[in-house]
Amino acid sequence: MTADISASHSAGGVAPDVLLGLYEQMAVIRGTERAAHDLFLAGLVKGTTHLAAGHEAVAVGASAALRPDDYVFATYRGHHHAMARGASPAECLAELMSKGSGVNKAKGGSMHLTKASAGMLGSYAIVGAHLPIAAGAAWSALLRGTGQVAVAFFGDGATNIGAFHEALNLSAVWSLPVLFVCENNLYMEYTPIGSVTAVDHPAADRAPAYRLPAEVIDGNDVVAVADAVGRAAARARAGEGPTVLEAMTYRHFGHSRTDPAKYRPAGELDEWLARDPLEVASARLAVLGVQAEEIAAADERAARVVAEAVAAAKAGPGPDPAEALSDVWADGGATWRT
Amino acid sequence: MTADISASHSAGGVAPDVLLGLYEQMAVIRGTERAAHDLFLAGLVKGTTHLAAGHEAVAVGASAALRPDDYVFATYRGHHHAMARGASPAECLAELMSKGSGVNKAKGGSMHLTKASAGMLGSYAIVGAHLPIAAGAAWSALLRGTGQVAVAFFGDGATNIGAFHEALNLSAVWSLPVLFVCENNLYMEYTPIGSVTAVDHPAADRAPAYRLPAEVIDGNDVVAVADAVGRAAARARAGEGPTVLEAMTYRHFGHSRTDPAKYRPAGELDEWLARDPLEVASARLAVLGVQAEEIAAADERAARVVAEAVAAAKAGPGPDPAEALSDVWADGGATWRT
Amino acid sequence: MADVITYREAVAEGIAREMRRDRSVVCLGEDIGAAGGVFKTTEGLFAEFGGERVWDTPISEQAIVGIALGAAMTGMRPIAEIMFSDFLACCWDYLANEIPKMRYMTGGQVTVPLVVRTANGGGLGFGAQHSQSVENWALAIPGLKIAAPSTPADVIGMMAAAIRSDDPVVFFEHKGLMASKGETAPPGHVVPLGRAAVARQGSDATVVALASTVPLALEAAGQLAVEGPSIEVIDLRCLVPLDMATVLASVGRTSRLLIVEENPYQGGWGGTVASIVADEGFELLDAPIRRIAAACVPLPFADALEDEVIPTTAKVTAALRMLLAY
Amino acid sequence: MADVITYREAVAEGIAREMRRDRSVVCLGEDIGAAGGVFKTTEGLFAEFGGERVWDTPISEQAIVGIALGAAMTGMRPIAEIMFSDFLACCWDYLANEIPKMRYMTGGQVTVPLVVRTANGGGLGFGAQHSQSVENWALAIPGLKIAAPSTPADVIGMMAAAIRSDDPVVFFEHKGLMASKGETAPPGHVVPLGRAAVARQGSDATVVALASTVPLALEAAGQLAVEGPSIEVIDLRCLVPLDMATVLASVGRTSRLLIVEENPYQGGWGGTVASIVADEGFELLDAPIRRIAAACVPLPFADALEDEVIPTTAKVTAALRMLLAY
Ligand SMILES: Cc1ncc(C[n+]2csc(CCOP(=O)(O)OP(=O)(O)O)c2C)c(N)n1
Ligand SMILES: Cc1ncc(C[n+]2csc(CCOP(=O)(O)OP(=O)(O)O)c2C)c(N)n1
Ligand SMILES: [Mg+2]
Ligand SMILES: [Mg+2]
Repeated sequence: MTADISASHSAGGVAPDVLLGLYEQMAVIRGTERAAHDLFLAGLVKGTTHLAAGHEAVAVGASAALRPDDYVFATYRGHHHAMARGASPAECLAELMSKGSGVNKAKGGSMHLTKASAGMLGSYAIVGAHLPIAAGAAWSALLRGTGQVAVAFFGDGATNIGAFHEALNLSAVWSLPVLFVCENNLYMEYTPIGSVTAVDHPAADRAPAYRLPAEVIDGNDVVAVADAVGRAAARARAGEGPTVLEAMTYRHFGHSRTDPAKYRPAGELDEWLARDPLEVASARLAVLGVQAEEIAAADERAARVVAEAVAAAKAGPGPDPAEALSDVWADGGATWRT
Repeated sequence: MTADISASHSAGGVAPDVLLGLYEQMAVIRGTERAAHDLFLAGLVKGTTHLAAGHEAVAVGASAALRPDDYVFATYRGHHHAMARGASPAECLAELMSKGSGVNKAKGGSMHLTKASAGMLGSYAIVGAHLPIAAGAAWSALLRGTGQVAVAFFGDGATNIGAFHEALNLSAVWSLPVLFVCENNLYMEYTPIGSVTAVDHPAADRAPAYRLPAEVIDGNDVVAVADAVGRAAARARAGEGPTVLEAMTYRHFGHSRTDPAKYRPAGELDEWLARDPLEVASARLAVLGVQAEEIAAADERAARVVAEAVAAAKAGPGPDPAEALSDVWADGGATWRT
Repeated sequence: MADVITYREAVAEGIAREMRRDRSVVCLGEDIGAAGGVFKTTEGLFAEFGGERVWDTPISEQAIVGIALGAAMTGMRPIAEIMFSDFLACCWDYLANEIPKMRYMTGGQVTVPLVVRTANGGGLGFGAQHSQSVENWALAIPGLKIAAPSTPADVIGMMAAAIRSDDPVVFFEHKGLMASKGETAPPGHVVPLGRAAVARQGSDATVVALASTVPLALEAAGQLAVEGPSIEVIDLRCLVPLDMATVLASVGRTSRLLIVEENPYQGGWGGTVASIVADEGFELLDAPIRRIAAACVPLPFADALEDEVIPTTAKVTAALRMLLAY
Repeated sequence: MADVITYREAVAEGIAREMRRDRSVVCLGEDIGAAGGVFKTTEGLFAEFGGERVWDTPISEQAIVGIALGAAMTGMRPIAEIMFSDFLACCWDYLANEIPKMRYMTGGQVTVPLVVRTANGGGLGFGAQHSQSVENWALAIPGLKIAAPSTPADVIGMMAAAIRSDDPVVFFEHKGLMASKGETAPPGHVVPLGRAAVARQGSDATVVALASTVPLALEAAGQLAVEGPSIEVIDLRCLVPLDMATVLASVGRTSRLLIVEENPYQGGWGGTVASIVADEGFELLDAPIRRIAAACVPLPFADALEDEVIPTTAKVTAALRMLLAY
C-alpha cells in the first residue's frame, strides 16, 4: 500500500481503491475504539484507556506513506497507530482485556501497545519521553545505513516538556531521519493547550527554534496526512533531516476512561464531527467516483472485523501467572540475585 | 548605584563617576578571579573552579540595573555574580579555600556561591536547573506584589537542556517578571556551542518559540548590558513578562581548573582580549573625559581590595567539623530518625 | 460518631484548611484548577481560592517543581502536584539535587518550605509507568521529609504538618486508598511528621507497614487473631523522619519483625528499617527479619499479574505464619 | 609482571576493545570526542574510531540516554556517557521508567543492549551536586544491571560484559579511583556481571564493599591483621545481579558482617544486603549487622567536612573493632 499511495500522489491524486482501503482501515480503528469504550463501560477493560476515535487519519495516513521497515513510536493514546502498523484489532482488544493473547501478553495494557515485528516500537505513557527514543531509532538507521525513518507521534501537550526540546535540537544537529508528528487535538487532558502554551501552534511554531521545516496539516484528512508524511519521509531519507508536522485533529471521546469532557465549549465537538476523518475520506471517495454502496460495503467489512475481534479477544485465555516474573532480562527471566 | 545608572541612562548617557565605579567593580572581580586561579595552582583551592574572567561586564552591568531586592541566580561559573551582588571577595575566596569564614561556610564551594541577604540566591552546578527556580522567584514576586524581578544567568550550553524550554514556556504563559540572560561565551566546556546547537544564537533565536522578546547584546560592554537589563527589568516590572538577553562574551581562562583550552582556534583569545570588558569600559571612560590617572587609581584600589581579600581568606579559620552535620533542616540539624 | 470522609476528599480538605489560615500557601500542577485534578484531590480549591492561588500548568514537571522551589525560597509556601509519582522521574533533578541540598550547600542561608504532592502506588491496573510506589526513591535523598499517610484523618493532619514545615516534604497519596473512608479530623488537627502510629496492638510479632500496606497488615492481623496470635501493626506514616524508636520498642515486646512494602524488594525502604533493627535491635530478635515487598520486576498491567507482584493480604498472612512458627 | 594501567585508562581500553570487535558499539556523550571526556575516560577513542562511532552531544541528558535507548532497540549497542552520576537525575525518567521496563512491558518484544557509563562518587571536593554515589538509585529500579568496579582489570572485564550484555547496564566509574593503578587485563578478559570477588580472605569478620569502599576495607583489614584479626573483604562488583551467595557463604564462615557503602545510610544499598542476611543468614550471625555509610546529609565541599560525612579507613577500622569485640 505504501508504494501505491506515493505512486498515486506523484500521479497527482490518490487512486480510488487505495483511498477506499485507507477508509476501511480507519473504519476498523473507529469500530475497535468504540468497542474498547463499550468494553470499558462493561467492566471488561481494567485500568484506563485513551481512545483515538477522531485521530484515525493521522495514523492511517502516516502508515500509508511509510515503509514497512520504518519505525513508529506512539503515546498512551496509541491504539490507532498500533493497528495502522499492523497489530490486529483482536490482539489489541485482548491486551486491553488483560488476556494472555494480548499483543503485549497483558503486561503492557492500553497505554503500551507494541508491535515490534511491524516496526511499531511502542506506546509511551510518560508524556514526551519517546521523542528522544524515536530520534535514537533514526540515529540507528543512519548508522546502519538502511534508509529507514522513525516517526514520533505525540500530543500538543507534549510540546512543553523538556524531552521535546532536547529531541528536536539533537535530531536537527545530527540531521536524523526522524519525523515529529504532533496530533494537536486542542487539549492536554482537561486543559486547553492554548492556555498553557506560549505559541498558537505548539509544535510547528517551535520548529524554527531548531531550524527545522514545519507544516500545519489537516489531521482529519487521510490524504493530506499521507502526503505530508510522504514528503517529510522522503526528505529524511535523502539526508535532509527531521521535519515537524502538526496535524490538527480532535478526539471524539473524553481524555480517558469515562471522562465526559465537560470542559469543552458547547458545539465544539459537533464542529469537529462534521469533519470526522471518515466523512472527509467519504467525501473524497465520492469525488473520485466511488459509489456509496462500495463505501457501505467497506463499513460492513470493518464492522465484521471488529465484531470478530471482540469475540476473539473475549475468548482469549487469561494471562499465565508465571508471566509476572518473566521478560525482565533478555534471558527471559527476572532473577536479580543469587 | 542602581538608581544612578538608570537616571544617567534616561539622561542619554552614563555619568562618568558611575561608570568609573562599575569599572572598579569589574577590576575587583578580575583581580579576584586571577587570585583564585593562582590559589588553585598553589593547591590552596580544592575541588574545582570555573573562572569568569572576561564575563565581568555581564554581572556588573546587570547588577547596576537591578534593585537591591531583586533576585539573581547564577551557574557554577558565578563568582562574578556573587561579587557584583555584594558578596565580598574575601568571603568568596574563603569559600574556595574551604574556610569556615566562606560565604557558604565551606559547605558549598566555588560552584555554589550564595549570598541570600543580597538577593543572590545561589550558584547552580546542574546546567539549566536554575532557570525554573528563577522563574519561581519571579512568580513569588508576582504573588506578593513586590515589583521585584528575578534574573537567571546561564551559559550558551544550557540552552539545549529541557529545563530551559520548560522555564521559558511557563514564564511566558504566566507573564512572569523574570529575565533570562545567556552568557554566550561560544563554548560548552570544550565543545563549540555551534556544533551542538541548531541555531546561531542559542538563546535569542529560541525566544520566538515562547513568543518572548529577545536581544543579542555586547556582553563585554558594561553599559550595553546595564542598558538592556534595565529595559527588560522595567518591562517585567510593568507586567509585560520575561525577556531573553543573549550577551556575547568570552572566558579568558579555560573551562575549569587547569584546562589549557587547546580546543580554541589560534588568535581567538587575542581577538577577545582586545575587547576585554575592562578595556571597553576604559575606552568609554576616556570618551567621557575621565583621566587615565583616575582609572589607574581605580585599578590600584581594586588591587588593594583583592590583596586584602586574599590575606583575609588565607587567615580564615578552617571549617568547624560539626558543620558537616548541620543545616540539613530548618531547625539547624540533620536528624533523620529517632 | 465523627463525620466520615474519603481519603481523596481528605487531601483537598487538608489543603483547604491550610490555605484558609495562611495566604502564602499556593498550589500548582497539571489540571488541578477548575478540573479538580485527575484524582479529584484538589476538588473545590479553585472554586474557593481562585486562580490567584490555584494555578494550572503545562506538562512541564521540571518547571512545576523548579518554580515551586524558587517560590519557596522567596517567601511562599507552594504545594506542587506531580500527577503520578512515576513522573517524579521527569523532575528528579529537583528532588534529588536542588530541593534537598539547597539549605545545606548554602550554609543555611535558604529555607525551602514546600510540599510536592503525588499520587503513588499500584493495584489499579495502570501498568508499569503509572503504578509505582516510590517513597524509597525519596528515601535515598537526604534532605527530604517523606509523608505517606494511610487514613483520611492522617492525610489531613499530616498535610497540615507538611505545609507548615519549613523543610521540603514529599507527600505520597496512595491511589489504592483514594476511595477508602474514615473519620475526618477535628479542626486544627496536626499530626507531627516522624511519629509512627501503632495501628493495632499485639504481642507475638510486629508488622511495619506504610500507606497501602497498612490495611493489608491490619487485615492479616485480624485474620490471624481468630486463630490466636496477636500481631502488632505499626503504621510508619513517614519515612523521614523515621520513627525507629516506635519500631524498636515494638520489636522489644514481640521479638519478631515483618516489614511490608509496596516498592520492589531491591532498594526498598524496608532494607533501611531491617538493617537498623539487625544492628541496634539484634538482641531483641527471636527470628529472622522478613520483608514482603513487590517482586523485582516492573509492574504488569493485568490484575492477575499485578497481584503476583505486589503484596497481598495472603502473602502477609503466610509470612506471619512462618515467622510465628520459627 | 603484567602491565600496569590506571583505572581511568582502563575505561577507555575496555571500551576500545569492544569497539574493535563489534561495529555496532557506538559512544555518545558530552565532550567525549576529540576532548576525550572530562575524566579522560574516552581518550583515544575518537582518534581510533572517528566521528562515526564517537559522537559529541549537546548538554541534553534526556536526549543522550533516550537516543541510546532508541538505538539499542533497533540493532545498535550504544554506550552513553553521563558525565557525573549526579546528572542521572536529569534523565531519570529514562533510567527509571523507560529503559528498565521496555522489555517487560512489551511482553518481551524489545531488547535493550545499552550501557550508561557515569563518573560516580565523592572524596574530591566537588560539592553536593558532583560527588554523590548513586548506585543505590539504580538499585531501586528493577530491570537495570548495575556494575561498579574497583580495579582497572575489573573495569576492563566488566566493561566487556556490560557491552556484550543484551540487558541495560549502568556502569559506575568511581572518580576517586580514576588515578589508581593496577594490573591490566589479558586480551579477551570478561568478568561476568553478578559475581562478587573475595578481595581478601579472612575468618573473623566479613566486610562487604563496593567500588571506592573496597580499598578502604582492604586497608582496614590490613591494619587489623597486624593486631591479629583476620578480615574477609568481599568486593560486590555488581549490585544487580547481586551475589548474595558469596556474601552468605562468607558470613557463614565469619559470623560477623560489616557493610561499607559510600551512599547515605538512608536508602543505601547496604540495607538490601543487610536485610537479606538478617533473613536468610539470621542463624549464621554472632553479632549485629553493621553498616558504615555516608551520613544522611548532602555532600559538603571542604575536604575536612567531606571526611566527616563519607566512609574512611578509620571509620571502618573502628566499626570492625566493635564488631569483633561483640
Ligand atoms: C510526564 C507526564 N506528565 C503528565 C502525564 C499525565 N498525562 C497523561 S496524558 C496527559 C495530557 C497529554 O496531552 P496531549 O499531549 O495533548 O495528548 P492527548 O492526550 O491530547 O492525545 C497528561 C497530562 C503523563 N502521562 N506524563
Ligand atoms: C546537567 C549537566 N550536564 C553536564 C554538566 C557538566 N558541565 C558543567 S559546565 C558544562 C558546560 C556548560 O557550558 P555553558 O552553559 O556554555 O556555560 P559556560 O561553562 O560556558 O559558562 C558542562 C557540560 C552539568 N554540570 N550539568
Ligand atoms: Mg492533546
Ligand atoms: Mg559557554
